[in-house]
Amino acid sequence: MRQGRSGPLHRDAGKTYEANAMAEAALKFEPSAETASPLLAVDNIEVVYNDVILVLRGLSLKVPKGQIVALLGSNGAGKSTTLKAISGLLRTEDGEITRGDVTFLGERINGIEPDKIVRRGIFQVMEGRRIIADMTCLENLRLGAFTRRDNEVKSDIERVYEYFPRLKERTGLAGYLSGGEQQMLAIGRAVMARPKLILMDEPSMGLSPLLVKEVFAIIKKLNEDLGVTILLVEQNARVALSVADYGYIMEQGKIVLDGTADMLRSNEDVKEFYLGQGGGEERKSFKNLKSFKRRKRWL
Amino acid sequence: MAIDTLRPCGDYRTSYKADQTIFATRLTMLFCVAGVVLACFAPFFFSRYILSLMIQIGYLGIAALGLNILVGFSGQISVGHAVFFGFGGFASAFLADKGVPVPLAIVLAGLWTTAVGLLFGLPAARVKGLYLAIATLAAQFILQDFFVRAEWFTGGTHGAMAAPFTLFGYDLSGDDRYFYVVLFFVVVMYLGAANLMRSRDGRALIAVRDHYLSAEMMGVNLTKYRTMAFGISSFYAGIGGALYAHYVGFMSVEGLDILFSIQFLGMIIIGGLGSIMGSLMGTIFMVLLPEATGWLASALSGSVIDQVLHLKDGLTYMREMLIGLTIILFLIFEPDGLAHRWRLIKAYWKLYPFSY
Amino acid sequence: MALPAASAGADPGTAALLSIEAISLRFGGLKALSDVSFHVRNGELFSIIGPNGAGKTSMLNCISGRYTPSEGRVVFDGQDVTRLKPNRRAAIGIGRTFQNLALFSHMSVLDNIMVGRHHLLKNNFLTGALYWIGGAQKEELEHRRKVEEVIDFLDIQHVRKAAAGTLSYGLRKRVELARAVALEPKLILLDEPMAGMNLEEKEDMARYIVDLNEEWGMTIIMIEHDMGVVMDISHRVMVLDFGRKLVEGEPAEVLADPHVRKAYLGEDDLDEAAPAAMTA
Amino acid sequence: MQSQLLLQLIINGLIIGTLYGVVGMCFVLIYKASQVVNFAQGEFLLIGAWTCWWLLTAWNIPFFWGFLIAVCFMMVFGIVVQMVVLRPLIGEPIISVIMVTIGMSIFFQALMKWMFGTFAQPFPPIFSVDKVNIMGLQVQTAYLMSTGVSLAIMAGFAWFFKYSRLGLAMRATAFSQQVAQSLGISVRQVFALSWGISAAVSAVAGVVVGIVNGVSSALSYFGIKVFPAVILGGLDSVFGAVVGGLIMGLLENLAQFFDSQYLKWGNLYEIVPFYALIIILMIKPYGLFGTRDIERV
Amino acid sequence: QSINIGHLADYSGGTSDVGQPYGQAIQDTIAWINANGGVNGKKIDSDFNEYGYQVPRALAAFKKWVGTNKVVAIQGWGTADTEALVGMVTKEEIPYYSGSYSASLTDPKGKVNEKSERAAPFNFFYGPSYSDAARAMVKWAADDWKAKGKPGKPKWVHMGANHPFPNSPKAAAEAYAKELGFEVLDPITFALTPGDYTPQCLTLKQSGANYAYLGNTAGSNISVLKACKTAGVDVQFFGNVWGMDENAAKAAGEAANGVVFPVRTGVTWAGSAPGMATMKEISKISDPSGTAYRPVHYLAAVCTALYMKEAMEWADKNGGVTGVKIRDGMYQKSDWVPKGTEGVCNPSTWTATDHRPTTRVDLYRSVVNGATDASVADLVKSGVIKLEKVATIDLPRKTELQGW
Ligand SMILES: Nc1ncnc2c1ncn2[C@@H]1O[C@H](COP(=O)(O)OP(=O)(O)OP(=O)(O)O)[C@@H](O)[C@H]1O
Ligand SMILES: Nc1ncnc2c1ncn2[C@@H]1O[C@H](COP(=O)(O)OP(=O)(O)OP(=O)(O)O)[C@@H](O)[C@H]1O
Ligand SMILES: [Mg+2]
Ligand SMILES: [Mg+2]
Repeated sequence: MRQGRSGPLHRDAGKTYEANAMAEAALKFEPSAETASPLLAVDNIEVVYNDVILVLRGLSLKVPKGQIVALLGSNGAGKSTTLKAISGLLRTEDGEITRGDVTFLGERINGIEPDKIVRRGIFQVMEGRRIIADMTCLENLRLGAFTRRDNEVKSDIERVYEYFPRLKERTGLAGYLSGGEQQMLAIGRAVMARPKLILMDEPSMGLSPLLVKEVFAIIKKLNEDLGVTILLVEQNARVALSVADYGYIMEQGKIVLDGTADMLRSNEDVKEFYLGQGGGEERKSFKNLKSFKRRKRWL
Repeated sequence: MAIDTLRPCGDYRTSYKADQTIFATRLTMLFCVAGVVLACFAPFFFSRYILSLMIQIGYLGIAALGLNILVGFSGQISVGHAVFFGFGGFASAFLADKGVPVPLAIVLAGLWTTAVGLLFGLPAARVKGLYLAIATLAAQFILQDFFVRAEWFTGGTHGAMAAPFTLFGYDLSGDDRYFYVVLFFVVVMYLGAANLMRSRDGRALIAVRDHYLSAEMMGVNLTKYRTMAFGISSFYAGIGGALYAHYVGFMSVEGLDILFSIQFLGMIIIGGLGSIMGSLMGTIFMVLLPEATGWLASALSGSVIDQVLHLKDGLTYMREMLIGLTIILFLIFEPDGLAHRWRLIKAYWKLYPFSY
Repeated sequence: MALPAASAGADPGTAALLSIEAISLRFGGLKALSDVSFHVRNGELFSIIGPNGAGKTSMLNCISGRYTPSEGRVVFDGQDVTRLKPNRRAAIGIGRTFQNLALFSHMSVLDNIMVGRHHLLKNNFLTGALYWIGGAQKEELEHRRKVEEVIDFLDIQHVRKAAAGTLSYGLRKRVELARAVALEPKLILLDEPMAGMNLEEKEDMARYIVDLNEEWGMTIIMIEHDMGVVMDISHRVMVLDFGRKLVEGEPAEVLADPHVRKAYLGEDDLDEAAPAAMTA
Repeated sequence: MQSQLLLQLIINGLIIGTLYGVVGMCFVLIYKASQVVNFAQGEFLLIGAWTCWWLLTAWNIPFFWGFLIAVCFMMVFGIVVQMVVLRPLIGEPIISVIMVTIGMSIFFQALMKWMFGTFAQPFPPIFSVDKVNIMGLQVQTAYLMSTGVSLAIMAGFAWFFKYSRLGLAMRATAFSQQVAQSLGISVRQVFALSWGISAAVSAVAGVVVGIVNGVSSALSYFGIKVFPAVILGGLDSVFGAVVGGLIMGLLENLAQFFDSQYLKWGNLYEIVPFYALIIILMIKPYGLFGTRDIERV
Repeated sequence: QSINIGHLADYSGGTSDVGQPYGQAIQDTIAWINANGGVNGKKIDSDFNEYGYQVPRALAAFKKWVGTNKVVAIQGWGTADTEALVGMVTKEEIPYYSGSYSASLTDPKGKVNEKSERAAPFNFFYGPSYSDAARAMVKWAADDWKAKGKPGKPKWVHMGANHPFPNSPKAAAEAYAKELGFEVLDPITFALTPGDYTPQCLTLKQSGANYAYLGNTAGSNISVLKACKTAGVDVQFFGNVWGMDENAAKAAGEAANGVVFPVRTGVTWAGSAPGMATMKEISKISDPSGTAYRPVHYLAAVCTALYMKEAMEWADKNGGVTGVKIRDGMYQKSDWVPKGTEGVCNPSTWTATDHRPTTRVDLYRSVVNGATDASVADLVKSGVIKLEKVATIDLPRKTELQGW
């Protein structure tokens, strides 16, 4: 590849700061006791796209039952890939887990068809909403409950409408909903599925501030009311950490930092690079950024 | 990281010009040039049978490339390519009959076919996807019907004679000589397509395919490019058909049916949609497949297996089945076509011994 | 693309580059926009905010020609463009990015950006196919140079040969911006350019947008939900709600508007409504 | 005399039209679930027809049972084909899958010729009266049977897609296999189901055409004939397929009328449907009842 | 030492219903020749090529034969491949025996009259050309009309697809029909594939035609016959040589009753003639049990192959088995009947200026009485299906009628 000014994604191996590496070591947290019997455990997985592109390089994480775990990281770090590896949707994109295990409720689930994984209780809210454009909202919601055979579907639909009253008014095709409305619908679908674990890929993307708050409140509520465990991928680290119990930070296909939400929130690097509280508590203005910023890298 | 970004170490481009070449690497270019040079010597080494297969690959390959421009690059499926191929053949035969020198007739036939293609491409302004595909099915039947009716043009159901290819009085119609004619056209047409795809209009075609809404807002006139794709595609089909006509010396409606159109589709899908060299690879595959199964069948006939199982006629059917089966298996294992596999192999070797 | 003189940038000019005159847009029974008017001055960085489904994207679509308003006029650069086809609008200087990525996913990043220059290029299928003969090569290379400037500016050198579809979300957004910039538009429309980005990337993106506005002299209309960004970099803000214009004005005064708080930011948020609000 | 001819042609058009409609539905079914146009549809008809023929002639099974077994066999056959051939292709480019169906058509065409020979074979006499008079038109009993069966099948499909859970799942799968899977829909099952039903319904059509014209490989051309009908109605509309079929049947017959009485053009009946197709698509790019793509940016 | 020939056959394509028995017969005959002394002791080595009725594949086979196998003759097949190869076989000087009997192949010099389009000096076939057969049927129709003593002008209509094969004899038959006082109606088109042809039949009925010529191959003819029977059309149908045979009669059932069509051999498989012994022996090559019923095309193909064999024998004795010599061998005899086929292969004559093997046409009528749900062999044995000879028409061998 041509050598050029390096962007945030592809850094030259030589630029690793040793000092950082040492600081890192100090930052590692002891795994909490709860993770002993997690609902979901991802153990040292390696994921390859198209047989040649290595994206995840030995990633491990644990999601304890009943918790909200946040997975943070920059663009292209492989967050979505991680979720897809768990839900099995990877293979529909020519991706493959070449090493490592994903265990859910003590059973190995990698290699299982995605629909069977859903039946086992893992539901992914995909990046970019992916609602079914040529169906109505109601039909989309009903499909969310596809794997269910009980007769509480109706009341759950009402519950979704309670969460997102706006959806009830939209009777047309879901494809014509605005971006935010589609996001609500996507989350609503997850509610309908009543899974044990929801994998959420950037639920706040494209939502207005008010709705972001609402959505996260609902996520919290889902977690508290229904006891759903949630693995949350988010760019909006501040909000994510405010609802999460535990957090992981990943870079270039690896976990570089993890800890309880509180610990992460008080970590200086996280503060600077994910929460935007460089140095002091005051947020920097977007207007006056220097062209040459220092970039924090853990790798 | 996309596979396309892989480039061997030490291959630094120092100017934009060097970076905008048709060939991804110097090696690829060497391969292609060497291939053409080697091909020049083919008539000295190969039997007429092999040569005729190569000629067939040549003219079908040109037409297939045209279809790939339409289907692979601009994303509009056509199931009527054979009639444009046929139109080129008839037009060239017609023009040559009227006294136009054959080389010129071939080119004019291409242009004439372009005009017809543009006409049948008009629905593309409004109709999309499979709906458009079936609209091209209409072109298939309407033109087929036209061929048998337009006696003045095609000789009606009798068909038309096509004059042999001569250039400045030299007769270039035997396999060993006509081979060079076809080779010349193949090189020119393939270079043309490669150039097109790296310049403005080619990019616009692909843009329309990938995301026509945003293409439009980037200033690309959808109607123009959708229709134009039909024109260009027909031009290639026309040239291919004209080459065919002067090779065989005769042109008839028979054989220009939907099965032939579907074979063209087979070529580009197997070769790889949206790949220029893939069109040629797919053509090679589709031309050689029946031959190869034929060899297999004749090798089998009379063999022990044959005697034990009393295959006899079964063998000919098994051969057809094998053709079908090969297509099926091929696509199951290589749904993105030969060109894709080729790219992966290249990527693999570049990264060797680090396979990831 | 030669860097424009600095004089073009900095403070917003006074002439209206774009005037939206009483636009309404209907989809069947739904009124996505009702009677919205506003003006965007030359050199201005104008933001549109509003709850989801308020009609922000629809407004951009009316400007860029994807939708034709049922009533009202769109005047750009003194010309009524209400019924102009989108590709013509691109040619007269309106570029845009999309809320849901709309890259040409199988093309390389370079080619994606080159498509942005479509209307600036002159070679056609004939000269293109001949390439070396008809001057197409020369032209392509000239424009390639300009594209490289954009690539440099947006820091995407390392992926210029990658197929756009394989990039990560954030990079794709940046490539989209590059493609719009390559168009050399007078007005650039950005639909949630920072959605799905982390802080660091938002900072980068904000810097690009500010640079485009200040140094390249482009007029910008931006839709964005990140209040921090909107407050910091825009000159003026308009709020849409249920297809209607709620308020329009300086960022600070808009933010202080109680209706805006209620409809958009959430009432309880008074404490966080300081510039740092809702920033990730 | 002329008006009598016209009337008869219209009746015939309607009867043949329903047959087109049924075959059209087979396309729609597979298309709805997988966005694949099955080019081997004609061969499905053929296999169904041969199976029934074989049961009737080699085993002397009464028609009703032979017919039923053939339909069930085709259901299984469709599912097996789907499992063996199409399952590995889930998630691959649609066009490759379409090409695979073309490969299948080549394969089965040859296989059928090998198994049953190249000659057309007649069905043994099935109905005690082989034709019925409808307003002066003599109609084959088999066509009447097909019209009846078709109408029943059509009604069933309409219900299926509108109300059943699986119908919804099928539509979701058609929209995006990835999304469907993420919702817990087994794309394999949906495909198996649609191919199974489609093949079974094809068998019905195949047997009817076989009874009327004898069974031979050429019967598979019926598959291509219904393309325009399906497109006319809208690829993803069951109702559209039926209407498209009826229109095509009528058009062919009316074209024949005008051609023979006035125009003397020759084979108008063969190409008029295609002219009509282009005109209708220019006015309604998604056929008469097809849903238009949602295009939002 | 062996003689190389090529053999194109269609077992899997659009004309496989007749292509299969025809091709089988060629293979059987060659095997039989080889087993019985060959061509003056030389074996015929035939390269069999099943081309599925696809021109490109025929083309490839041809190139292989001229380039690699150095064949001296080709047993070809359909209209499409034959027409496409006319120029090439002429150039390569390889006799080409086709299953296509288009009259345009009968003019070796080209332009014998203004209607003959081109020269085909190396094309041969056995049997009356499509045009002559059709003329014979017109003649028969005229006689029939007279015999029945019906008033007025009889009406003739050509039916078939607008394609080279069905159209080949159209002009000839219509011209002749006009000459004999027929009213010639507008042709009725129907495709080459089976389908619903009720509309065509209703039109036919309404047009009041008395004699209808079906130009297509069997598959679609069956559909028309059946549809017309249902519609109650009362017309005398004629079939092309490839349009009617025992299998088609079986498939069409009683709808095929009464169809008149040309048969190229003196007898059918059920008939008896001295030459039938040879035929049965040849048939045993692929059917050792000797029970198979062979349709008319089988016999015709055997004759075709045997003419080629005897021409080769002449060539062998007169300077070597080359394409040109084989062609010359074809010109050596008149009223030629291959040895051992007496009463089966009809006397034929080829000359350097006229490749019409014969202008005498045997017309048969297919008789079907009863259900046809048994094997053809049984049906013929039980008399449910019969092919009765109805007339032998001798057409004048005029140059004006050659080549179209
Ligand atoms: N289908 C694919 N084929 C090839 N490469 C892919 C594919 N999908 C993702 N990648 C690559 O894998 C890497 C990780 O992508 P992923 O989508 O998981 O990132 P992410 O962390 O979710 O980023 P974002 O925050 O932008 O969504 C990226 O470099 C991307 O280019
Ligand atoms: N093509 C269309 N057909 C029907 N309704 C539409 C169409 N486009 C938009 N709408 C409707 O118009 C309203 C405004 O949509 P728009 O996309 O402009 O919202 P937005 O302000 O961009 O919201 P968001 O912030 O969620 O993206 C929505 O209710 C949407 O459902
Ligand atoms: Mg992601
Ligand atoms: Mg929007």
